[in-house]
Amino acid sequence: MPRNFNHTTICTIEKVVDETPTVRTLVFSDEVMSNVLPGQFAMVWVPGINELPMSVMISDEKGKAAFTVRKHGPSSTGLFNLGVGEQIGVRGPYGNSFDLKHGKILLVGGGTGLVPLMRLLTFVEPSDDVTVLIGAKTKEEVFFEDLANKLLEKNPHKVIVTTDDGSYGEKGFVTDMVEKSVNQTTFDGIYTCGPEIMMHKTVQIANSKGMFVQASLERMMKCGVGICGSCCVGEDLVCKDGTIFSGDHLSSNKEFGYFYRNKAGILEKY
Amino acid sequence: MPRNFNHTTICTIEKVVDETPTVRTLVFSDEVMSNVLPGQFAMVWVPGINELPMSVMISDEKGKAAFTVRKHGPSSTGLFNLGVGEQIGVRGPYGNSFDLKHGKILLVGGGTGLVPLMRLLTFVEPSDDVTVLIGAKTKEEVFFEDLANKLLEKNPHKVIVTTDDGSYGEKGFVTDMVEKSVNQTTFDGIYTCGPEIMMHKTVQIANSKGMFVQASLERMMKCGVGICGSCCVGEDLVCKDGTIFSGDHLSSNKEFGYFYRNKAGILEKY
Amino acid sequence: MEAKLSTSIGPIQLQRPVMLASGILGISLDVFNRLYREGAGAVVTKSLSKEPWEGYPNPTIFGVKGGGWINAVGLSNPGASNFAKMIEQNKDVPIIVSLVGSIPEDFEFMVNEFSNCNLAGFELNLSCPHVAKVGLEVGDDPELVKKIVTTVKKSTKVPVIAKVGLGTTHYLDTVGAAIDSGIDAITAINTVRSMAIDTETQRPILSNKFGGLSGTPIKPIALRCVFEISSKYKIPIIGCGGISNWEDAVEFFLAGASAIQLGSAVGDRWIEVFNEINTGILDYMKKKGFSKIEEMVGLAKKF
Amino acid sequence: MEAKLSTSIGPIQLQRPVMLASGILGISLDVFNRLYREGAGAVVTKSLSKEPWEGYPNPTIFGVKGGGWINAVGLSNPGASNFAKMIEQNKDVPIIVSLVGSIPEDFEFMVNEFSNCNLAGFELNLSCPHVAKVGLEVGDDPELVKKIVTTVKKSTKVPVIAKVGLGTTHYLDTVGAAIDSGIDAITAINTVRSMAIDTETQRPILSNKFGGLSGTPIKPIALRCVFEISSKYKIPIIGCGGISNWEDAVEFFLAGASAIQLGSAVGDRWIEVFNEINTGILDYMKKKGFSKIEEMVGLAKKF
Ligand SMILES: Cc1cc2nc3c(=O)[nH]c(=O)nc-3n(C[C@H](O)[C@H](O)[C@H](O)COP(=O)(O)OP(=O)(O)OC[C@H]3O[C@@H](n4cnc5c(N)ncnc54)[C@H](O)[C@@H]3O)c2cc1C
Ligand SMILES: Cc1cc2nc3c(=O)[nH]c(=O)nc-3n(C[C@H](O)[C@H](O)[C@H](O)COP(=O)(O)OP(=O)(O)OC[C@H]3O[C@@H](n4cnc5c(N)ncnc54)[C@H](O)[C@@H]3O)c2cc1C
Ligand SMILES: Cc1cc2nc3c(=O)[nH]c(=O)nc-3n(C[C@H](O)[C@H](O)[C@H](O)COP(=O)(O)O)c2cc1C
Ligand SMILES: Cc1cc2nc3c(=O)[nH]c(=O)nc-3n(C[C@H](O)[C@H](O)[C@H](O)COP(=O)(O)O)c2cc1C
Ligand code: FES
Ligand code: FES
Repeated sequence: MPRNFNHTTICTIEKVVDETPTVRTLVFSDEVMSNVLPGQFAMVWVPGINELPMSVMISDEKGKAAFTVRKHGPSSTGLFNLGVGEQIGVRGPYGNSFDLKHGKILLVGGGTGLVPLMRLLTFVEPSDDVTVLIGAKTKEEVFFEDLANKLLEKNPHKVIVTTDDGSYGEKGFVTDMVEKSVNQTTFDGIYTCGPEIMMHKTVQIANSKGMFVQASLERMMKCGVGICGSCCVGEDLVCKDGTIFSGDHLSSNKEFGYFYRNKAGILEKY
Repeated sequence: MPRNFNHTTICTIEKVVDETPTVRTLVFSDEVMSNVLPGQFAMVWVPGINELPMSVMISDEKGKAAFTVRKHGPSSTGLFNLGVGEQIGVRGPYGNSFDLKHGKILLVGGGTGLVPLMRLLTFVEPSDDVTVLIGAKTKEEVFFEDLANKLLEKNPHKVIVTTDDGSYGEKGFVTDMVEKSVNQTTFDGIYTCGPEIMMHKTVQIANSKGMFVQASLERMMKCGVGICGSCCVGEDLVCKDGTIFSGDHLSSNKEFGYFYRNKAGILEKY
Repeated sequence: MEAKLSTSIGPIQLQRPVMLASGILGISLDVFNRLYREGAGAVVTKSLSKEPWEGYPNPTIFGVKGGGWINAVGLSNPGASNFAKMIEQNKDVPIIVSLVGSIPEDFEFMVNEFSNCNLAGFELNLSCPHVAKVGLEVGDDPELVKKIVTTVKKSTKVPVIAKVGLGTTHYLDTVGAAIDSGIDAITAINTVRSMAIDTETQRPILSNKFGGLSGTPIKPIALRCVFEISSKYKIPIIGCGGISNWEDAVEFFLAGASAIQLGSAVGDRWIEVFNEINTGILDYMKKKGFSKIEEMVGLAKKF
Repeated sequence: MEAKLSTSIGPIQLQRPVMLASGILGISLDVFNRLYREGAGAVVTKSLSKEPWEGYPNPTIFGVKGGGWINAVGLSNPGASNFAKMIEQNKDVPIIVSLVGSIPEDFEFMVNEFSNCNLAGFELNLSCPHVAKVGLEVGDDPELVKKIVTTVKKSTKVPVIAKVGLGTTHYLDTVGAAIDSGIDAITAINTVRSMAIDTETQRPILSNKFGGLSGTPIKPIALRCVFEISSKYKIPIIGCGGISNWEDAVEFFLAGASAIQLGSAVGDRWIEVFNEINTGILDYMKKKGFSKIEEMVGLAKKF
């Protein structure tokens, strides 16, 4: 029987990499997941614990993929705690993907929001001039800086880290750096993934400059396939219409940047 | 949704040809049925009446197929009585197909058993030397003689009709003519379809001469797909293992030529 | 001859016969507006309870290898009162509010919460197969069904539909009880209680173990129920279960349904599916010479 | 470690856990011999009645567009007495004779007809969903089930299995009634009552209108039933319904079945399917370190 992408496929964790004290990358073999488009996600079953939406992380080995997870509530902690040889279930890939422009590119990521951006970097052309902005609270939460530099080895590029407390890289919010960058350079494409406030600000800045921008949204997800409705934001369903939306579309969405729905589906303020 | 061959597809009868007072050919358009292998059959739904197994008859028009039905009990009479514009359902094609040898070929058919043989004729190569024996009770039951001649136009060939009462062609049983033919010629392949007694005799004759022979069997069929068991003959299921069986296989089948099962599945003598 | 897609389900008039089923994308007015604009004749909300419910932990749904879905979302919902507030602004969309509860008082309370809303109907969920004390556990008790329907009918002038499914008693008795108590229409069917086990980890996949099967696998079962209900009772029926194209929809009309609902097909084919099916039905009607949906309803029963 | 496919279903010992389901190719001893040779652990006959039955006119079966089959063969069969004569010569094959009837006396008569046959068991069909007065109409009446099982158990020393399905009462009550009356094992489930309508001719496709759904669509439902039965009762279970590969088979073992039956898969994949599934199960057992089927049975219940 051909693989049904909506049925969970069991994968065994082959390698665990500590990125920071609270972020780990779990590597596994799976042809389908190794070939997803940048921005696509999977529903990841942690048997006995929960199932979470996770962006699919790249791996440097062929036929492999990974998840980079931040330990947070019980579900993500369950995934975080898995060791080599333990099993997870994956279904998907789901969602659309970034529409990569060429020329001058700006990537703005925070935390595990960097995951889809790393995959996006594997799609740039050698002539693209790429700036990556990585935002973190503090030095020990910074990760993927080296990876970004390595992936951009052959490109004209800059990888700039900002920390809120100034313990590493530039001090300040990453969105301050976005502001600065767009004032200096006209970007052909801006791509952002991370905390919604950061994405909202980035989209506002880009929109005000008339630059092409896309953000990858996060919402509570039960099904991942456009059935349950839990991921709605305004009239959009993040899992199916997104997760990636363009700046012009987002500018007319009343909920983006302000509201999300909790597990019961009640609208709450960010 | 791609066509499910096991679900009935509705077709409209476009032409009706009277072959004899009790045999008619009903032509309809259907890409799948027009391309079946020689010997394959369909389950034909006559809405409100019954569903019958029918060999798929050729049509001279591309994309079309036909059924040639003899009016017998209520089901076949129901099909026989349909006119142009009326609808039938077809599912299939089902069953295996003749393994056509090349060189000297003998076809032995009786009644609507000629249907799969006519399709087989469309597969002969110009160099094949083909003899067609058509058996009938009496002159007015003879059909497909002209068609056979036409299909073999480019081949060295003979079409010989026998009638039990001698009212047309050679007088006698068609199996007498089989006997005669195999004594004169060493055939590379013998193919028979029609009344079981005729096929049984033909297979016996061919086997005794060590010539390759295949017969297309008929049994009560409910499902056509190897589920219901109604078509069993010995340990073979006609719909799935057949309908076409080779002479050597048939020689070890205790029921072929002697027994069949009625609608309740009780073994009866021919 | 002109063919029209409008239909009536007893007192409910719809411009188009293809509705959104309960629990599918059904928690936001913005989404309802979009679905209506994109072809849905009406939308049924997620089943609402007296209090907000978080539902079960994930996994709550997954695709069955052989087709279809199994879900045990656990009726997560924002609660009737929150929801009523949200849809008070509704003007255009025929919204049918689905309600779930255990006793007549639950339903009475919830119906009253919606008194300021512009609704096309209520749908009583008597058939969710995977949450204790509500849904099927109510539907399986025809006496309780009578009490609930009677109470709800007394509390509102809005048309009331009962949604039934396959439980542990005869669903036709549940239908009968609802009809005796004045129900306006029946939706048939809900998901069918099911499960799946992962052979690698050797455990049930859903956090709730059991869930409801939806999608193409249940179509033949749902169609049978619609045919049985329409053969036994004179009551408007909304067909639901495994409908994924116009042909399925027409089968349900021929079996006796006056409208149909789409659930899983929305996920499988996305929101375009409403207009695809509307168009398919219309083409079929033109080809066969029907001018109204009504003319098709129940035709297969004459054989 | 060595892994073995042998299994026991209460008093029934089988070399292989994959059986042929009733009604599938089940009318000829020659075919039984072939199936046994090709990997079936046991064969269940077509359900036999006191008198020969012709069954319904065609169409009696067809493939559902979305997958699976709907059949209403109408229990055509040569009758118990004719059949008993045919299988008197059986030596090797574990044959389980399926019986269908309306009253205890029907079953008693038939059981006695087989007194000269070498049988592995009887299976009482309490669950055919499309023939009046037998099958589900019997299974839906737990009191009648008690009488029938008690009578049959008194009439024979051969193990007796009850085959249940989804009817209009709770199948778990039917299971309970059968267990109370001394049944040796349960087969779950039969086909699920369904229908299909042709939109071109606007009529039901099967001559009987209603039929039973089998094949992949019903697997999640059947699995749920096996899990429910094994959770509620201590009784050997044979899983049946939509099994088409070794993974499905293992799911049923994990849910609590000691053996499984194949129906539709035989048509879909032909007779090779028995050995394909046997081999798949064996490979799985080796990989997971199971030496006996028994060790897997019901493992999913511990979560
Ligand atoms: C498309 C997408 C991609 C994601 N990619 C990553 C990633 O690569 N790395 C990473 O660490 N996290 C990612 N997340 C967030 C992740 O799914 C969890 O939400 C997050 O880890 C918090 O989980 P928790 O442990 O607090 O959940 P718990 O508090 O244990 O919550 C239980 C349930 O709620 C769900 N949930 C809670 N918050 C959210 C939320 N904001 N969005 C969606 N579901 C939620 C969880 O999935 C889980 O099913 C992604 C989310 C989305 C929607
Ligand atoms: C593979 C195959 C191909 C056939 N091809 C043709 C053909 O091209 N033209 C043609 O005229 N006939 C053909 N037949 C025979 C045809 O299916 C009917 O059996 C025959 O027409 C007699 O039908 P009836 O009207 O007497 O059926 P009724 O007496 O009305 O019987 C009702 C049912 O019994 C079935 N039935 C009765 N006898 C047989 C039988 N011997 N074999 C199978 N089913 C039976 C019918 O299909 C029908 O479902 C074929 C049969 C098979 C098995
Ligand atoms: C994820 C999901 C959630 C559902 N939630 C509800 C619900 O809250 N109330 C309800 O009555 N039915 C609910 N259903 C059942 C659907 O409304 C519908 O009856 C069922 O899915 C069959 O239709 P389908 O095959 O078109 O999906 C839900 C179904 C799914 C798949
Ligand atoms: C054509 C057909 C005939 C059947 N006849 C019987 C029968 O006589 N007795 C019975 O108990 N079950 C009968 N069944 C039900 C099967 O034994 C089995 O329970 C059902 O098909 C589900 O299994 P499957 O999904 O593997 O086919 C029949 C099924 C089919 C498809
Ligand atoms: S997660 Fe269910 S609709 Fe998006
Ligand atoms: S016709 Fe049913 S098995 Fe051959």
